[in-house]
Amino acid sequence: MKTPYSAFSLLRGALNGQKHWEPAWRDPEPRASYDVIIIGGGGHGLATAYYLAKVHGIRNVAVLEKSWIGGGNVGRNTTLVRSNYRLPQLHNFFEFGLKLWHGLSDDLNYNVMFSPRGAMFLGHNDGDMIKLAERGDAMRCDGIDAELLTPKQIAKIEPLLDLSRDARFPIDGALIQWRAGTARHDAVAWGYARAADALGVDIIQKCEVTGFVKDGNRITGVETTRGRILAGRTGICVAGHSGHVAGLAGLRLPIESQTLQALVTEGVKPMVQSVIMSQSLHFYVSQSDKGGIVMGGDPDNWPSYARRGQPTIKEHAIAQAVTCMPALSRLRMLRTWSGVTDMSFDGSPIIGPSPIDGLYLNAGWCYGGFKATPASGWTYAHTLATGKPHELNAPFSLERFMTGATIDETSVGPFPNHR
Amino acid sequence: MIPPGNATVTDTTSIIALPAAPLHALEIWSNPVAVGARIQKGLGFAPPPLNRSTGNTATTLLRYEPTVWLVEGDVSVLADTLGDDGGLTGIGGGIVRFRIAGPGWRELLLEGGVFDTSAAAFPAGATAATVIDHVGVRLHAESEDACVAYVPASYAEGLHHFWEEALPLLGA
Amino acid sequence: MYQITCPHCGPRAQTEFTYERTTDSVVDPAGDAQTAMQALYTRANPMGLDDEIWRHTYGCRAWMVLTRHRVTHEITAVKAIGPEALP
Amino acid sequence: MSGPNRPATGAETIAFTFDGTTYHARPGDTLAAALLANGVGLVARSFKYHRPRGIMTAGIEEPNALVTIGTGGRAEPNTRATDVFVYPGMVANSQNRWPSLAFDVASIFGLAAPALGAGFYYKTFFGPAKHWMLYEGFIRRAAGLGNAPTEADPDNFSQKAGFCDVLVVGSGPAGLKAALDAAEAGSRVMLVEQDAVLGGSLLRDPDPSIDVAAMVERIRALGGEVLLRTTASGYWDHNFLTLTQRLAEPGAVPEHGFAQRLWHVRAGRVILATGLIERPVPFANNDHPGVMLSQAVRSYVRRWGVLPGKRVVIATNNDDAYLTAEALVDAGAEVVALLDARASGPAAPAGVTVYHDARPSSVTGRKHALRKVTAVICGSEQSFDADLIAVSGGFVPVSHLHMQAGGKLTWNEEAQAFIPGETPQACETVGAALNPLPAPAIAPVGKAKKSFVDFQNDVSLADIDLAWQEGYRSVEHLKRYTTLGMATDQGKTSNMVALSRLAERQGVTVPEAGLTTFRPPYTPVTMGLLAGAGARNAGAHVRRIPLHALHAAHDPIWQPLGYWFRPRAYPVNGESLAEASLREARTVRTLAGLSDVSTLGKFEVSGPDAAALLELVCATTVGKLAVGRGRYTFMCREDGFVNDDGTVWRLAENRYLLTSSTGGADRMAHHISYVRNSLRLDLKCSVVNVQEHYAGIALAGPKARAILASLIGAEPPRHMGYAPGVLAGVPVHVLAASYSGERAFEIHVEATHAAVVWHAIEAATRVEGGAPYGLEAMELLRIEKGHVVVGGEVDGRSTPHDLGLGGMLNKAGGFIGAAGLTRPALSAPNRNNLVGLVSLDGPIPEGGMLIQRAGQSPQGHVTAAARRILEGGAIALALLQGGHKRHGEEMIVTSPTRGEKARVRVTSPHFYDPAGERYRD
Repeated sequence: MKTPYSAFSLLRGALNGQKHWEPAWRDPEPRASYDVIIIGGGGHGLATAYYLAKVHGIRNVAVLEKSWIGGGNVGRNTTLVRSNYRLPQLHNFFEFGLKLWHGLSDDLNYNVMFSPRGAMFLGHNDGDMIKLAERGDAMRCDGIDAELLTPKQIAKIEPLLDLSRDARFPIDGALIQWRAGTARHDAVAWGYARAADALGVDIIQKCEVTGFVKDGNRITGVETTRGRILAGRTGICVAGHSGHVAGLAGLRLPIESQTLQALVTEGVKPMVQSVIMSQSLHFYVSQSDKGGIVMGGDPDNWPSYARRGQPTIKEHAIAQAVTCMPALSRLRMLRTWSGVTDMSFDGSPIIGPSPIDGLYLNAGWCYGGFKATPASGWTYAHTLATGKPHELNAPFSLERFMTGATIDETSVGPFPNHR
Repeated sequence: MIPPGNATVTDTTSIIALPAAPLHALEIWSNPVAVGARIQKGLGFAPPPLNRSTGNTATTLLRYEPTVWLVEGDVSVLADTLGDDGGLTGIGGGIVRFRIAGPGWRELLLEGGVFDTSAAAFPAGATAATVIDHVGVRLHAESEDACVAYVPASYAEGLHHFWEEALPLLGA
Repeated sequence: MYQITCPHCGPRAQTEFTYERTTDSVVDPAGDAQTAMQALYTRANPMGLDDEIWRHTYGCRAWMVLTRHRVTHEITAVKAIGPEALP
Repeated sequence: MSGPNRPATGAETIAFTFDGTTYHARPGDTLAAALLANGVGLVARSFKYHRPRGIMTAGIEEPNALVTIGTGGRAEPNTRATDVFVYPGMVANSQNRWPSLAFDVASIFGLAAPALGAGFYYKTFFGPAKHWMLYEGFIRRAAGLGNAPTEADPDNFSQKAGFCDVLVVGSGPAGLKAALDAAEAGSRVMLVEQDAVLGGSLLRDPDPSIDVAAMVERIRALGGEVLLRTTASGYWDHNFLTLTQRLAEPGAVPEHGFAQRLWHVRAGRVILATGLIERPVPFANNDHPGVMLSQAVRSYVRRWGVLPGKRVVIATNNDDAYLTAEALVDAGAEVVALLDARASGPAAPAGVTVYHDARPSSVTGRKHALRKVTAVICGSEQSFDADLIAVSGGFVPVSHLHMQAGGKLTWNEEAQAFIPGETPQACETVGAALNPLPAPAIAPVGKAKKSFVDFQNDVSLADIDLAWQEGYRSVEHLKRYTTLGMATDQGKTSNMVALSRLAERQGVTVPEAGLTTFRPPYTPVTMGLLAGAGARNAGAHVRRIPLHALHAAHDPIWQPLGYWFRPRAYPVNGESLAEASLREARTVRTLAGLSDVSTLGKFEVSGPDAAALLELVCATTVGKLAVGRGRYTFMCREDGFVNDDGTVWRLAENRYLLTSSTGGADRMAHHISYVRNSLRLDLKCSVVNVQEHYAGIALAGPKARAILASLIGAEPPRHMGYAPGVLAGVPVHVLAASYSGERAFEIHVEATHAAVVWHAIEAATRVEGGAPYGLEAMELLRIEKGHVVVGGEVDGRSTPHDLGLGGMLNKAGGFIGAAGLTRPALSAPNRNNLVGLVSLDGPIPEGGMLIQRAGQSPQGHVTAAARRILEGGAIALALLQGGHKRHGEEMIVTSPTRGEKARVRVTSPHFYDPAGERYRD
């Protein structure tokens, strides 16, 4: 067993130069076969492996990561955690995850720094306020916390917002979810990796899947850069690269990959308390524990895997953020990066069996995957363990696009770039 | 609306809102070569190629699109030449024309822009449609000293203010 | 920020253009429903070249097919689409 | 480092303040040069352990000397003292210390350092999330360096396009030559330099054979553009670069109101002449004030005539530091020792003792000034009294832009450095960056815990070792676990030192260990600059309707709708919004009212195939209309859901006018163009967007027909009829369309002549007791009539059948969306259907949830709520599961977020004149 993390063990380390800490995860050679293979060593893949081992007792599991764990979208997002969605299939799914978030650090014995500091949507006109009340009422009726705020209440939480009546986009109010907030993204990947490794899961880095092993209409394993590995069930879990990996199995998914840019400013003393988003504008802002303002906006609306954004798209989101919070103007952007988002054609994820036996899909997270990590891991583990979807991910089947049972939160329709 | 004729002159580069003029969209949807010839006979000049402009005292054709010309001035002759191969539609009510005149007009149009307005890339007589400060505009380099910008009316006041604010920066 | 060589206007900045869809996701309104839904809801989404329909929205408003690489962003071919036009 | 370090020469000086004390600088001084000249050693406190920090470098790579410059809305926190040029009255303040810079309470964290190694926070602070937030509060207050200003930024920022054949980055000898050669060859050249003076390394090591001024004059004469204080910060696709230019120093008042300019440059070719950054040397307390980079010391001596120290030790692994020794001796300082880690080196400079196989192990100081340097020479320790140590651990070629451009790096073993290699874009590197001096690796000898690698984030060699021990072995894991290279200098002085340590622990060569990713920007960029003028209008101008000025005269309540602003109501003598809109609605029901509908989407479609095109875009028939007739219509997306609606009118044999929603206008313009110019090239027709060409005036009410007849001198068209006319001498289109449920008309007139037409209609309407009405009254009218609105009932998730429009679908099919509608779920029994709700008690909350019993999951929601206009009672439109079959059922509308509730009965959505008698004359 690994030395458990605790304040006491840290103090003990102060005396021995921290020499007693073991590696957080092993670096094993891949075995010939496993009960379950998960393709993708990001947050969702590692969480799935952990819950397979912990909840279903299935430990003969391998997570295959083409480069280093946590290097994909889990390492590139803006760390928001919330469940304030309008449609019930979505807010019930994310609420299940939010409950897991609230106990995650203790469950993993790894502080993921989940900080429920509140996440609010600003409303800039009557239309926005009605939409926010509708979203909040839908959540409250399903037992999820949501509260409307007046401009005065907003000022107490975020005094630097421009609450003047002659602002270009006046702030009429907001809908806040106090139990929502942020978490340290790297710690989520590393926490799940350490806990899964401790239960016997093999985490195999520098191992890229280059093809599938097929036996009739059944997938029996994968070809990788470190040789062939067989498996009873294989779960794709590669977020932005879903289209590419599913393509190796001959599948054409209802997904196009888009670049989502994010940025962080130089660290400053606390100035933003909660997570600020907008019902009709396209930006979101929060402040990290190191003092950097973390910001993002809409994806670049054309397909790309390059993880390199188009600068003026980001400039438009910044313009809206600076208009709403003028104090941001003289801060400096320290770094900007991009994730690859697998934009599904109704904006909701796809978690369940694929049309090919033995192959399962976890994809279509668009720009909202980080907050779903625990719920995605739990439900995908259930699906891989039982072969059938959990009640929470049953609506998110691949077939829904052909049957017409699409779940379209932003009601944009089948083209993610037609925003 | 912008009262026509008001102009601010700053070190000789000025932005003047021009009075409304008859503007039409001329589109040829069939037999383009034949219609082109009929127009040449009717007006005495052939419809200009893309991103060029041609005209006489009564009518000027400015081409921004493959199958559509912006027509400034009289359209009666044109209407007779189209037959069933094309159509004319009035669009003047939705456009405000600004003449940007003086030595700094090429530099001013780079502000908030993405299109190269240097003399080499945008010579006198040329037309070009582009986006400036998030607004779709159509430009016509009338001469070395002036350019006319066709701005959607709803954005006219906002863009006029944007250009005015940027005037002091010319040559900075 | 790509430079896209519009067939009519020459090299222009990407902010004048809009991405519409891939050529294999064009839905023929006269076709059968099954083929239409396959076109609408399945994509290759390759990590390589694909044929895409774009429009020079803030320029000559014309449509075109770009053959574009989704990792390197290289544009290897541009083909105009549109009704017959006077040169 | 006490007392002035630059002899006064009586030349002109500039007064500025640092932490309230006034000092004097010389023109051309950076804040760092001026502070060093005035003997100020302590300038800042580090991020994690609040250790005292001085000035280490002379350039943008400075990790320590960060200050806040300026006051009020112009204050810029975290500004590098080495990257701001002093101007009269400049205000500079230290950061991240309480109560003062000299005595900072938080520096006690240093004592807990043994327990606070890399990643300690992952191993503790467990318990419920609320507990973590308690600890987090302390961490956040201690973290972060400067304070953000609280006031709005008074200045504006410019964004400008730039085009050139050759863009040269860096004005050192190589950059100047490249720019001049290109200009002489007739290319259009841009030369950018981040410093305030051209010359780059020449400012430190002058070369009389290079006449910088003459070269620049020639470049400019040939039409080249030379930009100072301009950084090439981002390299994007297809040789597109973003440059950030300071038009005024941080905190200074710009003369023309613009503080900075962002260039968006498309370059034919890019030449990177970005030079080198000197590499520090790890030893114990190497972050102490008085530890500086060797070339930086040489710059302060040669460029600014400042002696950063009087008794100097030099530590190096390469020949360059010998030049610093010479410069110091020339300037009258004493070089106590030159420690060369190598077995042998160049001849000792005059008056300097050189020690070989010598490397620094630690330094100590008193009252934040350096006192003693201890070194290990041929294996044994030796100490030297010194007030400055100038170090050089080799040189790192600046390859950030080359890497952003997608370039590759090659490893130079002799210089222990990565050199820019080939690149997929038209970009090459020239000058010093290609051939750094040989500089063998030095094994550090100081205590690992105190040997700092990332100075700003307090990351030591021990932290790197701990990360390796705990399995964080990829270079990206190392960076994120230790936060190495994540500070404001982004690892410019730390990445290579850390990489060498990691490679050593992994037992591989440095190139095999790999590098982290180079991300824009090269140096941090002001957010207001990226916002540009957009900060004033959030990147979106207000869109003015044609009659804006005329409405403004009535002083209406304005309603934002996208970027438009439209009159919401015209209150008179102190009416509230509700009172005004009810009066206006009653006036329309009983007399007549006029309203501005100019922002509707409008398209004039002409040609033989006009009807064929419209029957693709619209889901109803169109071709059946006779000339002079119109109809309501709606449009579907390809997935079958309704996403817009409007009316279509046959103006002439081959000319139709289509109207659509304000919110969907731009989307519809794009969609129709896609259908006409990409999908069906065979169609012979023209589609022209006339949204802004026509102003639209709605005239509605029982007296509307008579009022219009008097105005146009003819019998107005009957309901859903069209006729051209002349009103107040202006040609108009008269469409007999009704949204309010009354007999009504839309008068469309060329926008430039709209005012005279509005005035004529308003006057005639007022004679009959009518008045203008706004959007709020329009809502009351259309809800009572049961008309759907895009963005309300038309929510992008409803089918025509859901909205009660199934009967209008074009039976021949072939319209866009027909295929999508065949999917089974779109005709499932329990879909959300449009219904009406009549309240059995108070007002119905708009957006509220429809439930059968308390505590139940919602079965629908209210899309629009209003009151009956003439009689009392609250009504609403809603989408309800299986609603078409639930008329008469009693339900509850609940809004927990507003604490409102209402009992309702489900009805048809058409409350007012379902049969349409009001339309008949």
